[in-house]
Amino acid sequence: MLADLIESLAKIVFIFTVNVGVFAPILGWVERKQSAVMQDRIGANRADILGFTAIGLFHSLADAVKLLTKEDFVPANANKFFHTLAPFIALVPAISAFAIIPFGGRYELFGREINLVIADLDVGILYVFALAGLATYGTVLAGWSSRSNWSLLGGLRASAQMLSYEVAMGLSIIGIIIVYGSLRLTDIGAAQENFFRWGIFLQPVGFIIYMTCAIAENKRIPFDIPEAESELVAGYFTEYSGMKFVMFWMAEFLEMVTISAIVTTLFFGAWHIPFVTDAMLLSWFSGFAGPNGAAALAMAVNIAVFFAKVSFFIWLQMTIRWTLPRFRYDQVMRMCWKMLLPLSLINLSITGLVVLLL
Amino acid sequence: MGLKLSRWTVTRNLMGGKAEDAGPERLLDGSVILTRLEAAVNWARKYSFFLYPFVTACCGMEFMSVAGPRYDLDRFGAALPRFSPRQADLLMVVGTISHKQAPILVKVYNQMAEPKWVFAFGVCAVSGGFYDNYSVVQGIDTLIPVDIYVPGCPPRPEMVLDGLLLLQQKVKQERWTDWPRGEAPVSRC
Amino acid sequence: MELLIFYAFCVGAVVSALLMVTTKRPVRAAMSLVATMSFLAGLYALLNAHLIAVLQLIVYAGAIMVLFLFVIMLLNIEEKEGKLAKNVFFIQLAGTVVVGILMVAMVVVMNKIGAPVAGAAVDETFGTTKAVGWMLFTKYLLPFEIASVLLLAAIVGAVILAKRRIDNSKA
Amino acid sequence: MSTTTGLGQSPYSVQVGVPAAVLKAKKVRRRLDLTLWEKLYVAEIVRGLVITSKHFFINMLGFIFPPAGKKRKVFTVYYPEEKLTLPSAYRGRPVLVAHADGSEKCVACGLCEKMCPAHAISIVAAEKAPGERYPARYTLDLGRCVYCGYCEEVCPKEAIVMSDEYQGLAQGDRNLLRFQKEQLLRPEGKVKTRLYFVRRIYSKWNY
Repeated sequence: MLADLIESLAKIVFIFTVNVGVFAPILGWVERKQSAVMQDRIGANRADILGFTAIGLFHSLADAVKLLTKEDFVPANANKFFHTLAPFIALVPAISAFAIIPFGGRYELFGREINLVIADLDVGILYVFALAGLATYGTVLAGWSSRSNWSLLGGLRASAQMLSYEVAMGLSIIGIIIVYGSLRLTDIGAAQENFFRWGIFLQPVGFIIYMTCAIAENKRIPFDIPEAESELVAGYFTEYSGMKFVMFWMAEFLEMVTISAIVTTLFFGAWHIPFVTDAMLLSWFSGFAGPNGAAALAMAVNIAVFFAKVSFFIWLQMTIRWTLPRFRYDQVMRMCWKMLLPLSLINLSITGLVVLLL
Repeated sequence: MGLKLSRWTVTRNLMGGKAEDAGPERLLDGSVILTRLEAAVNWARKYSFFLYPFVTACCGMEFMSVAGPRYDLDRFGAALPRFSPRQADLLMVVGTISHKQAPILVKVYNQMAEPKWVFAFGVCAVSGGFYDNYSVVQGIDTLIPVDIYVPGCPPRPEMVLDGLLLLQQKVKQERWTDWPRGEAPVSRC
Repeated sequence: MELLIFYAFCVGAVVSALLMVTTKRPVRAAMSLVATMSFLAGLYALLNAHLIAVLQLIVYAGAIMVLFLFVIMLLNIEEKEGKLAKNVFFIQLAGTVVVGILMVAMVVVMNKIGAPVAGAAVDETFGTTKAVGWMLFTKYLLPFEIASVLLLAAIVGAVILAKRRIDNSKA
Repeated sequence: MSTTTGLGQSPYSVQVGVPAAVLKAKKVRRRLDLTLWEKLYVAEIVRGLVITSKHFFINMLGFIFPPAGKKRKVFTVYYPEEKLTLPSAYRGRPVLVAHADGSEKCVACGLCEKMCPAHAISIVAAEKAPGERYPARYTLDLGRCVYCGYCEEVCPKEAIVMSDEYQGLAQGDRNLLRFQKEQLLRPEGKVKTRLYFVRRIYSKWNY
């Protein structure tokens, strides 16, 4: 009992540190620096501590400190309770969605079977969709409670967009679920041990639809109409300043990490290295590290591989964000209901047929 | 604590009220901890300006060139334009401000959250430039407090960067007792 | 531990449901309903019915309530005093009578059916997605399809209502 | 109908004298019909992503292994450390030209003051000796100056020219932008190239 508690606590602390402590602040820097490098410029590099600039990494720190000490503003006519609540509602699902994502395999360590996932739920991926549905409230409430026309329009657009894309996103995933026959993400991860059984080879269309829908769900740039700067000042968080504004930002970054993790788990072999199975890793390491050391090393390799893949997809999302221009609102809606939804339905039925026939 | 800013009530938590009733901070002015903290916060503020580009005229082109890859405003940490005044720190007034536009500018200034700075970009914003006539505001400092004046019609990107460096120097030496700066001196125009 | 969580969820569900009924502001009522749904989802999860819990969150809290909020926000419904405020006493009386009758009926029905067996044995697969899906597509296929036909009718009706255009030629 | 434009014709009625074939503009297809491949959109997005990521990787390589001797791909000017030399045609802030002994060339005729569209110049004239005028005070409000160069063009004594100076002009106080004669004076050697340039371009118009 106690050991279970310690194990799950350790996993929660690990994921929380990686997400909130490492990814959230660094992604702010990555976004700036990557856009700079892509646009043939230098990017932030002046902030220094004792003459040490760390390639502009301290600019993230400067931003954080500045926003913490910035005036926290609530408009006079706003609904104060919901105005304060909204950023939290936006942030919490983004953090807690990581609970079901496996970042490594199942290993025997000191006689305990350790499964590198916080909660190995039977409903698996559906949990992420549930949380994505709840994340809508953050934006909707933020838009409504500010009592500003820009915010309200942003909130309405956000809710419409997120609801619509949730449908196509859900349907795009079902193909993968049919193929692997499980909703449990650990099962799906374990099934991709063989390189040629990776989700991207079995469900390429599903991957494209999921990626599109996930970026739309995250409201990042080709789909950032809820916060379209040229139309709606800053959309649903127009009236937010200081730390609350940063919480929306952080939620966006964390959701990006979650999307990358899900894509990695479902389509790109989770924690597996191509052509290397977990058993092979164990047998290699047990040659010099003993059974426990081998398990620990294999775990470390798994985690490293998983986060390397996650980093790649974060890079990909950043590249998409700094390459494509924004869609119009009607284009976004048309794309969802007239392209992605039928496409995912076709994909789903073809997958079902093939699985049935084989 | 609330301070009435035209129609918005502003809550202040960290800034500690108006400048005149900041007694304890004045007493502790020389204290080590407060100065160190102040220095750290000022360091952060100086490298993290979120701009509000209030672009009304041809200087906007030069503003784009400053922000673009050639001169790259992002090097100084001032690259993120926020089009909501709540989130912006630095109000860049770029271009001619006519009397019709003056109330809008004042409103935007008043809507900005503390701490805030104002940057007069180009001759028209500094003094009205050669629009010495009935319709143009003769310098935005007749409406709102301005921190940095950058002359030029339009200014070279280097001049703007000079101004930004000067503003960084100014922010570095600021005291918490300088804040909040509050309402624009002209609230109706 | 589980009991504690159960009671916390129960209290939360009841309180937020009461809040939903008593508050006069539409958005607050909607958000209270969302909270109720979430607490109910928690209760389902405690009952080992993970799929139902998640579906509760996705469908009710995630989709339907967002649409409610959407409508409330679009129409910008203000807080209003009810028109029926004059006849409050009679309404309260009527409400009490109706609730009383319902309670009595419920007690009668429950006596007839018999209380659920405490601690009924459930096997491993109870409440899993596979088990629920199997039941849904074999034993309960007909009710499932009938429900879907009902939804289809609702969708068609919605489309017809939304499609209605003002025809100038007839007017 | 003649085939050439005559000198007497207005430049706006050029169409009269030009054959119709010359004027025929290339037809711009505003509504491009996308091919099916382009309509699929995914391939085109990938093409765009390839372009941007090509820049990304080339620049990253350039950062990690700076190419020796070659010009760097990233063409950002590191301003406070790295400064551009501007061509002599560039109109920086106006300066007064000084004689070798440090006295100004300006004779306070007031032409620049009259000419200045922004009313940036104000001169208080005085006499050194009978008949020999000089500006007792020469104020140039850089907060108004629009760098048009009319003062330089109109000056009969080559006493005011546009220099290549652009640094240190940003100020925290508008009054500091009001430059006095002492701040404006520059020795003739410093603005020599600009003086030659001015003579060359204005001589073309036979002033």
